[in-house]
Amino acid sequence: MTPDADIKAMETVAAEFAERASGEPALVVDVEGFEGPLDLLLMLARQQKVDLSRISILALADQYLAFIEAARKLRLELAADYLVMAAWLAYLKSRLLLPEAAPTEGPSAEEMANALAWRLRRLEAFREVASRLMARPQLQRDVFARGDPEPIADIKRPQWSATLYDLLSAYAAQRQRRALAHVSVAPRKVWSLAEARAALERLIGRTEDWHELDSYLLTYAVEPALRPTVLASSLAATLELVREGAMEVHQHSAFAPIYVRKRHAPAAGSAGAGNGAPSGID
Amino acid sequence: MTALAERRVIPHDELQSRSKRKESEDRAAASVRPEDLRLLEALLFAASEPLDEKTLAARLPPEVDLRATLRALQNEYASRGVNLVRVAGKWAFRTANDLSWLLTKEAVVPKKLSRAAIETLAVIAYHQPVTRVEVEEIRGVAMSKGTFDVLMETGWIRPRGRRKTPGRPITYGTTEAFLSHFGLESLSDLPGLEELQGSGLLDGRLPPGFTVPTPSDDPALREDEEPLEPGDLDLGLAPPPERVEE
Amino acid sequence: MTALAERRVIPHDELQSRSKRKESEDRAAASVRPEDLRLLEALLFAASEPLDEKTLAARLPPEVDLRATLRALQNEYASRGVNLVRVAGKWAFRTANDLSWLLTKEAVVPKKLSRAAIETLAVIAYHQPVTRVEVEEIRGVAMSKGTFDVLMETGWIRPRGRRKTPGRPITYGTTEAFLSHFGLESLSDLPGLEELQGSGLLDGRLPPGFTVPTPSDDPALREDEEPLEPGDLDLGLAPPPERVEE
Repeated sequence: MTPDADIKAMETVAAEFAERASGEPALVVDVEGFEGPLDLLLMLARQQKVDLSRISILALADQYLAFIEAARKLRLELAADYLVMAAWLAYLKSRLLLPEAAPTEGPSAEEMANALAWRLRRLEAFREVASRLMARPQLQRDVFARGDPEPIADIKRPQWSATLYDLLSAYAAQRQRRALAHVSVAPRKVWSLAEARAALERLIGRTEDWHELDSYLLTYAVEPALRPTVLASSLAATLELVREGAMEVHQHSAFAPIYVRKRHAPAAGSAGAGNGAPSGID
Repeated sequence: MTALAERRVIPHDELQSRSKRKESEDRAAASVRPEDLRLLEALLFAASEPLDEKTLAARLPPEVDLRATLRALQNEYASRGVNLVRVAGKWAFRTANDLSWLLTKEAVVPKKLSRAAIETLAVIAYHQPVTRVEVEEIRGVAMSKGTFDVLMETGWIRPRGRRKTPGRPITYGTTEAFLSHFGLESLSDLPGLEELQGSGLLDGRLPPGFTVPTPSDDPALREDEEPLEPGDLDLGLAPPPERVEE
Repeated sequence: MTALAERRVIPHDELQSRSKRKESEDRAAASVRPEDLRLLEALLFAASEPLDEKTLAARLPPEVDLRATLRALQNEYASRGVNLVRVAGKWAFRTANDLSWLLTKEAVVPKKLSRAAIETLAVIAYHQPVTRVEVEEIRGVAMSKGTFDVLMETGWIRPRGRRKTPGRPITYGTTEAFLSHFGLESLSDLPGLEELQGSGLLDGRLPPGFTVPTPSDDPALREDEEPLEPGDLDLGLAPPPERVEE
């Protein structure tokens, strides 16, 4: 496919996407009706019309990024997860295209691509069994129990029925109602990097190195006007995590990129290198 | 169960053997297609109420000889544990008369608590000891007498004392029956704020200062409570409505 | 129809004639008393919920050979419009699979499950016990509270324990109502389970020791699970044991 044709195709997909989502009341395309970035990737992968185990992740990343561009052109508001995935695919693409300089810590680009393909296969497998399950004869839809049962004696039932779940949800619901009646929470505009990372972790699993990725996340997932705020608040959050020993951070010189990564448990063995790096910034 | 016998259109010997039944089946089979018996059987089994012939005819394929099929089915089931009977001109499967002993004991009919009742109960459980006015404050709505009576009837709440404030309002708490119904070992097993949020029952966006009390049903009165008078004590069992309101 | 055949203990020809049915009846009758068949028939017909063998045995005279009688009854009904099936290890009469077209009027139009809910249900069913985070990891999306609530409301999933990992997340599994709804005798009858296991997509990703290749709704906890505390227990759907039977 020529790049132009590719963009065209993606615009079609994006339009279709918008249509599928148009039944949704919210501005956000995701959540109830649509099934997230992996779902979208699966849909794109099927367009390659090859076995999922032989899918080209590079081509898939291109398609996905083209889709995001097309969606932006259509001013389609995408849920944050889609943008996080875009950031990650852009990162993965850059690593796939450049020869790996030296064996780095953590998974290689190829391993990451394979992991993604594996996840897509797994999602598809669950889809398949889900539809087979739903195709089974279902009670009171396909097969029926006695419609007018006669009471049987030794089944004891309490006179008043209410489950603990009823009780707790009733409690929570009314407290919540009253609480929100007093305070209205404005929809949040700031999306922190920590949230982006949490979303990414859900999407692609744990990642060893965040530092490079963050710049992609900023580009894709964050409103341009908010970038400085987000960067600042996320740095603050990071320092807190460092203090708690959950993260490591270092910077080679003033204004140089800040390197951040998860602190390994001592047993993991790979903590040594990280500990050696000076962790003082500020 | 004698009423049931009267309802039967075709009398038959209750103790007719299985082999006799087969003979009658054979007779019926002459004019009735086995597949039609299956359809009729399934329809009557799944129906939530007795069906009249008009309804049955409308649901079955047009070529079915309904009368003959009904009769054949009735014959087939005549000697069984379940009979096909005619009730007020409509058809239904019913347990055979002589087996009513199998199903004799009355099953208790479950009643579902109203939403208002369960909400009130929840507030009492978490905030006890709590007065009626306090419940209303927390819930933001007045409590109806009906709701309250129902809760007393469940035996899950009880008056436990009086608050030492003007008007000396009665304080309420939960009972042991409450714990055992909801499978709680003690009241402190009720989930707190974090647990409620963790389970998604409360969402994360709560105003600062929002708390969920740590409930206790310790029967010992609190400092701001005084004991009920002997006259109040029966309130829990049979609350004269006008006194509960006070 | 293949699904139906799987559920039957004794395979049989769907189009078996009525006379053939009588033959098998005769064979069964050798070891089974007709009166016992009547009793069992009446008991199972009267209930809409599946009954377990213990409950049945308790209701029947002690000398009844329950297994043999059940099998004979299942045989008798195999070719009829109503079948005796085994779901979730219990016994129930259900209309025959091939007659759903006839019974559309009886169908309770269920709340249509969203795709998210269906997929989540499948992940829980095939991968249980499974935590919420694991479900999200497989599906690549956060589980919305709505989806989760809808599934809890169906009564098909339940919290079953806590995983012995940091944060002690709650593990989820399916219920008996799930098996009963989908007409499954046990989880090993889940369609496509073997292929899914063979594909290796069920293992991996989880730290060693936490792989769960075979789904199990055995209420006994796994090694990596610990019990819910009383407070959590009913958080989900929570039928106290005696209510499960209703």
